[in-house]
Amino acid sequence: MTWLLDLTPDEWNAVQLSIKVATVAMLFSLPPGILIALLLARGRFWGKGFINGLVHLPLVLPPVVTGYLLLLSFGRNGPAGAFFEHWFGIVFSFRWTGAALACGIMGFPLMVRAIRLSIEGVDRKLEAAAGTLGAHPVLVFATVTLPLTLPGIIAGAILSFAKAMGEFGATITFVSNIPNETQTLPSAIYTLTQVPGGDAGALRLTLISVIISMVALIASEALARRAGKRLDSE
Amino acid sequence: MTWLLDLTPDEWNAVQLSIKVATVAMLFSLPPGILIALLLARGRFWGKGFINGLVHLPLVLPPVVTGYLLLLSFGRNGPAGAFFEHWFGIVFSFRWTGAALACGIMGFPLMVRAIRLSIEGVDRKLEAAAGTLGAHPVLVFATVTLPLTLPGIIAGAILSFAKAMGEFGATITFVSNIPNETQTLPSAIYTLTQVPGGDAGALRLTLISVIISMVALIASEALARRAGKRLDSE
Amino acid sequence: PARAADGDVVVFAAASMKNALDDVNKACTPDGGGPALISYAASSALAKQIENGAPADIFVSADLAWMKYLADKKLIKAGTEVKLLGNQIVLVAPKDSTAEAKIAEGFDLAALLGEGRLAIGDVKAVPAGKYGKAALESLRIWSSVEGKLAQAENVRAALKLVATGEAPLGIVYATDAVAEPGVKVIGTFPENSHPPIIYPTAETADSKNEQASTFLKCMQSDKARKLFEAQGFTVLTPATN
Amino acid sequence: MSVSVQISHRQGNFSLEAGFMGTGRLTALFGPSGSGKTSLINMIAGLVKPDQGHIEAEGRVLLDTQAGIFVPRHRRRIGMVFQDARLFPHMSVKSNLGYGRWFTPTTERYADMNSVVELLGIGPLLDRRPGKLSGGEKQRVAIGRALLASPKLLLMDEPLASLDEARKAEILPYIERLRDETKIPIVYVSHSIAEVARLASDVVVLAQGRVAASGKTADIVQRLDLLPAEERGEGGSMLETHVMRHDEHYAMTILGSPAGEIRVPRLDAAIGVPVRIRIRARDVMVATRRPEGLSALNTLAGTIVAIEPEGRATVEVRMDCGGAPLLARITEQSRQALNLEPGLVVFAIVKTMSFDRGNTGVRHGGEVHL
Amino acid sequence: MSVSVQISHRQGNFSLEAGFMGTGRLTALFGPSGSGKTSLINMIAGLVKPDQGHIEAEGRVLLDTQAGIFVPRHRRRIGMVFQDARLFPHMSVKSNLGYGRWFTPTTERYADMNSVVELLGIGPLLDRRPGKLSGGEKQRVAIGRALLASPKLLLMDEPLASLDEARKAEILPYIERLRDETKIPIVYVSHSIAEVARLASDVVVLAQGRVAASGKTADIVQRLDLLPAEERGEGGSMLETHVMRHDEHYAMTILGSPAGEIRVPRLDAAIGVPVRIRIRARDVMVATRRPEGLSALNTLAGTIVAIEPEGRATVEVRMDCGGAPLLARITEQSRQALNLEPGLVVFAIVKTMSFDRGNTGVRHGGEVHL
Ligand SMILES: Nc1ncnc2c1ncn2[C@@H]1O[C@H](COP(=O)(O)OP(=O)(O)OP(=O)(O)O)[C@@H](O)[C@H]1O
Ligand SMILES: Nc1ncnc2c1ncn2[C@@H]1O[C@H](COP(=O)(O)OP(=O)(O)OP(=O)(O)O)[C@@H](O)[C@H]1O
Ligand SMILES: [Mg+2]
Ligand SMILES: [Mg+2]
Repeated sequence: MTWLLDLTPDEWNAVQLSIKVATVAMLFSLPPGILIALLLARGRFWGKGFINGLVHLPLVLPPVVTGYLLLLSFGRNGPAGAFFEHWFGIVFSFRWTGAALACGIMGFPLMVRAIRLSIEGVDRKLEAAAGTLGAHPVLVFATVTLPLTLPGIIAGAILSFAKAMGEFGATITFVSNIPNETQTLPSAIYTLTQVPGGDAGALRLTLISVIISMVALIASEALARRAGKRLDSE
Repeated sequence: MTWLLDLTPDEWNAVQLSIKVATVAMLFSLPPGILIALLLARGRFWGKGFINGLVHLPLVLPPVVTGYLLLLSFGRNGPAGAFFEHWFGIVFSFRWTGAALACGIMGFPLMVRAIRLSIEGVDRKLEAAAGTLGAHPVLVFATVTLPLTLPGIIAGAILSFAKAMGEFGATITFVSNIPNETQTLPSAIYTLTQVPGGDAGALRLTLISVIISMVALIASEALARRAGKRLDSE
Repeated sequence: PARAADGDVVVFAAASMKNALDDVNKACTPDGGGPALISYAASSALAKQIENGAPADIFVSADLAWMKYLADKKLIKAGTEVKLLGNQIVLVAPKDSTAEAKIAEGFDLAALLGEGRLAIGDVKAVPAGKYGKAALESLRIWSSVEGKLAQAENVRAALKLVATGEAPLGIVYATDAVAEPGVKVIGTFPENSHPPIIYPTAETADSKNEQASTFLKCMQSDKARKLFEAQGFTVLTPATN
Repeated sequence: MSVSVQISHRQGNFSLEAGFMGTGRLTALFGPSGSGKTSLINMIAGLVKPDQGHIEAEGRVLLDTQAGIFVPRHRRRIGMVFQDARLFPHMSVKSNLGYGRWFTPTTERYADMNSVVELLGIGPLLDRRPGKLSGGEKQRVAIGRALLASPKLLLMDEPLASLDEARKAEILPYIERLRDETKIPIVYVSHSIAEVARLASDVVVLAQGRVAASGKTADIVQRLDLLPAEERGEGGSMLETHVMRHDEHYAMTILGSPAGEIRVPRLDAAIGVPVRIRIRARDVMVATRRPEGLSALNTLAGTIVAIEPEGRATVEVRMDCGGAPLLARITEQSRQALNLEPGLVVFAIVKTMSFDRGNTGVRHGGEVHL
Repeated sequence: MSVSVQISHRQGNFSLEAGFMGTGRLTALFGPSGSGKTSLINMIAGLVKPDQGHIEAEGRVLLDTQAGIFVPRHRRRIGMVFQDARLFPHMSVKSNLGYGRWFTPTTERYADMNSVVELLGIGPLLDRRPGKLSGGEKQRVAIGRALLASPKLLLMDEPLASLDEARKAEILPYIERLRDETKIPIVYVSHSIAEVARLASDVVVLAQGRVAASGKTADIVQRLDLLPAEERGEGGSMLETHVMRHDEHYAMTILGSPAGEIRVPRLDAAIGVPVRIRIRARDVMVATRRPEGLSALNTLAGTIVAIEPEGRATVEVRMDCGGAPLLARITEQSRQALNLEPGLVVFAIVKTMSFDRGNTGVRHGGEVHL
């Protein structure tokens, strides 16, 4: 095990950064992910197809293209970038926040799909029952739909996290590969594969990344099992 | 529109190849995808966690790493490659089949998750009912579980297809970028983004790729709606 | 505002230079302007990032084209561009290969390949691929192997194709071939068969960091020269002090 | 204390054109499978928006398609017991029960968790998930959940169908108390004449989406022709009586009625309390002379008003006993043997045992403490 | 023609320790909500594997935990009607009905689609999806689905609970024919004594997971103490009779029994066919002299065997009428008034109208053509 954990400070930073980026990407995409999934599952409005397409875009586009589009729109000179900096004081360009944004967006279609599938599986008769008991639609959603969607939310979250642990094309294109700020594990791995003799190092970092993801995966499965057990045989 | 469709023969080939690769990747991952999803959703066996981890691996690993692993195992000298060539006469290395394999594997976790979520949502009481009516478990699966899982299968298929339309890292690493054989749209787009001044061409191909995916997406939504309508208000 | 860590010099460098540049960075610390923060990625990505306001002080490109791309947009500090390093391209084969070749005009590369493919960086996008194509053209064998290429995303991937035996031959940088135990060099392309392989470097126009020029200088120093040469590069700048 | 419904709606091949005014406290919807009972109740609850219609409960307009009024379901303050229980699978029984309370203003809560739980016998189930309950247990929890929302209108869709008689007998009095002591109107779907006769003040008979008959329970229950053939034995007359005295020795209660005194098993009701009794037509014998040496205790003198043949074997004898209508169902053979004709003075004989709990409904009054 | 079950199983806090031998054609499982009826039936169907037990049907061992035998559900050839209908939501009603046929060898199919559809009145629903059916419609389709699998053992879990009386009355004879003409044993869960008495050859009374009583229906139905208080009026005696002749003029059938002749509404059965009748205890009057001028047609002479008090108000009078046991439920007051004592010769009086369709069960014979 020592060889596995015998990391340079930069590598350590990359590990920590990756966990941070993946966690933030996952957490921050959850609320919009749930919202969009709900819209797509239940909504009937003009432009639904467009939103659906937009959500899937990061899946379809080569990551480099996504990264480049992010650079153009969320970069220092991009309109979205200026907007966020002005109104929220959030800067994405060449910051770890940008890496999180890129990872979140790359994992977004996966998350939305999982949650949407789960929402579509919820028995609307239960929602009707909650409505007759006096719960406002928003509360019906929070107390009935959402808990019953939990398996999908957990699946979506873990997909988003795992994707973030592996995402590299969009990230490196958008926020580059600056140690300690935007150099996530996959970026570090990429760099190592680009130089002679880097394979062992790349392998080591890959293993670390896999281990982190597997721990997250196992945790998510346990969570989902608990959520599922509660519905058992109903 | 003319500028959009005014493609060089190589680009046309890339478009056709991409559709072929994505379709084959999707179709061929469906049976194992359904099987693995079933195992993960229902099975209780030793090593389930391992299989689950394995399925998620392509999501976690940087695509380059996945491509490299494919090269090692399914390449001309890899054990799996030799096996397939010997027993089935299928060669992956530098063939479009290899591109399809890479795309299928990259999309596999997405497909499995969607199908698994849907399987977990199926009311097992219905399966019990089918069993009492004399249906063998395999037939119960085919006549009850599978149809009820349709929304998930459609979602999984479209995710796999879309992913294949955008996948490039693992493909190019595994089977290179041979025009007319393994140069899919994303590979072509990538090449263009690497040349100063190639942006316009990249944009054009990206648009084509997006259009193809959106058509597939819309078709899948329509299919899913039909499948869903049949269960309406139950 | 997006400057990384307080006042460190930020270098955007082609990924293939990581080994050498990491060593140089150490050597240039503390009195050579280091330690610099070095972001390694594809030259294309780095150039576009600089175009979009990346906080880079120094750009090290793997070819002249992306440097020119920035220079044309006035994003390079005038007069700071230096042609720093040079390299060679070689023909490699898997280490247990029996293939032999004498690289000269018209040599029968196609026959050497047989049914196999020639691994090479993308001939339109990857610098090593572009040089390789130029060399094959000037040796008048391009047309005979054009259909037998396996173009890779980058030169490292091409090398891997050869190392795993997937491709019987490949064209890669000498620097890469040296360190890969899975391949052996069976010939070097003559210098005059392709445009000179040059890694240019320059300060960006937006750089405000005074240490940047110090670091740039340090990259051209003797101690740096040794480190670059140890990785197989040829240093193009004249020796200083 | 009123519900008024007027609906016109199509779903698939089924068209529902129904309306009724429930001016009493409990309106029963009665009708064969597929006649539109659940559909109607869903519209009252706001789960289905009818093509056209007007629904009013207790003076509140819940729906008026012409005026464009549609009060959303969560503001209707309705307690609905679904035909399928529809418990929340992710909550414990306890949370299911408490769900509606969250949305009820504290001042308007009248249902108490403990007494409802005790009444329904679901105390041991509180920590369970609905998935692990038996069919009847689920239904009981569903009833509790609706009650505990302290609704202003209670809709019950065959709430007792999956319960055994003992359980039914326990819950029925509770529904009676709800009906009488709280002032919530109840709309109650049932297949059982016995339940309807006991509970309902008004009955609406549905058939194929249309109202076949509606009115006061006593009137409807007498009209045996409205009932399906198999249920006619269950039909009969309703007598409004009051408690005259109790006979503690024999554990009986003597009810006063226009037809005379009627002895029933001891009721738990004070002197003077109104009691409604149902006398099934098939439980009534007719005699031309006052019988002797017979175990039946209730003999009511009356005059035959009408005799209606019903099939070849059976006739219905309508009597007037001191102003109260009474219905007997006897064989044609007996009619001929006894020479029964309208105008004849006869004795109606009813066993005390016919008045089991299912057939006596005590009318409660005053404020309720559930 | 037999089912034998011996089970020991725990689920949560509930332990089921039950066993019975159903040697007759239809075994009824009777018991309050939560007593374990569904659990037991699930084990017979192979849906739940009990901790320990042995189940045999028609000589086939379906389960023997000791011998390690567990026949999987799909090889048990069982038709199960679930308490919740469990229709396949993705199939039309027609496909639901036809589902089991696929898995039945052609030679063993005895149920015919058309006649089942007609019987259940689901013809107009065939192209619908289950999601768009009413509660009762769903249940009818579920019954049809189980029948059409041509099972060798039919398990029915409260199949008629959500049906109206008219529908019930239509389906009950069909179940009788199934019971008598096909040789499939039936296990039938019900809350209704009337259903049980009419259909069952054997009754198993469950209470809290234990068998409280089991035996021939006639024996169990007489033991009023086994019934919940509210159901005792429904209890009574079962008489095995046969058709003696028909009285076409009055549309009656005269049944011969050890107790004497009994007149019931015209039955559709040939002379000599055995008919089982249930005489509810509360429908029987006792007289000390043969009554005259009374509409009741059936007067059976007998001797009082025993008088059992039941509460303070009520007594049960057990009579022997020519060898046939007869049970009457009368008030203590009447008993004292008439001086009833064991040994006294009395007349039991039963109205013909008490024998409605719910209380007469014709025993069919021969081969069935459904
Ligand atoms: N999965 C389970 N885990 C624990 N307890 C259970 C489970 N399923 C049922 N029970 C309990 O077992 C008992 C018997 O349930 P069962 O469904 O057999 O009752 P039942 O006799 O069919 O009742 P009903 O007439 O209400 O349908 C009930 O008390 C129920 O709460
Ligand atoms: N969503 C729907 N689309 C089309 N027809 C429907 C739909 N829901 C119900 N129906 C039909 O409307 C009719 C009335 O249904 P409803 O559920 O109101 O009956 P019900 O009186 O409650 O019957 P039950 O006593 O069987 O529950 C039925 O014939 C049913 O098939
Ligand atoms: Mg209904
Ligand atoms: Mg049950």
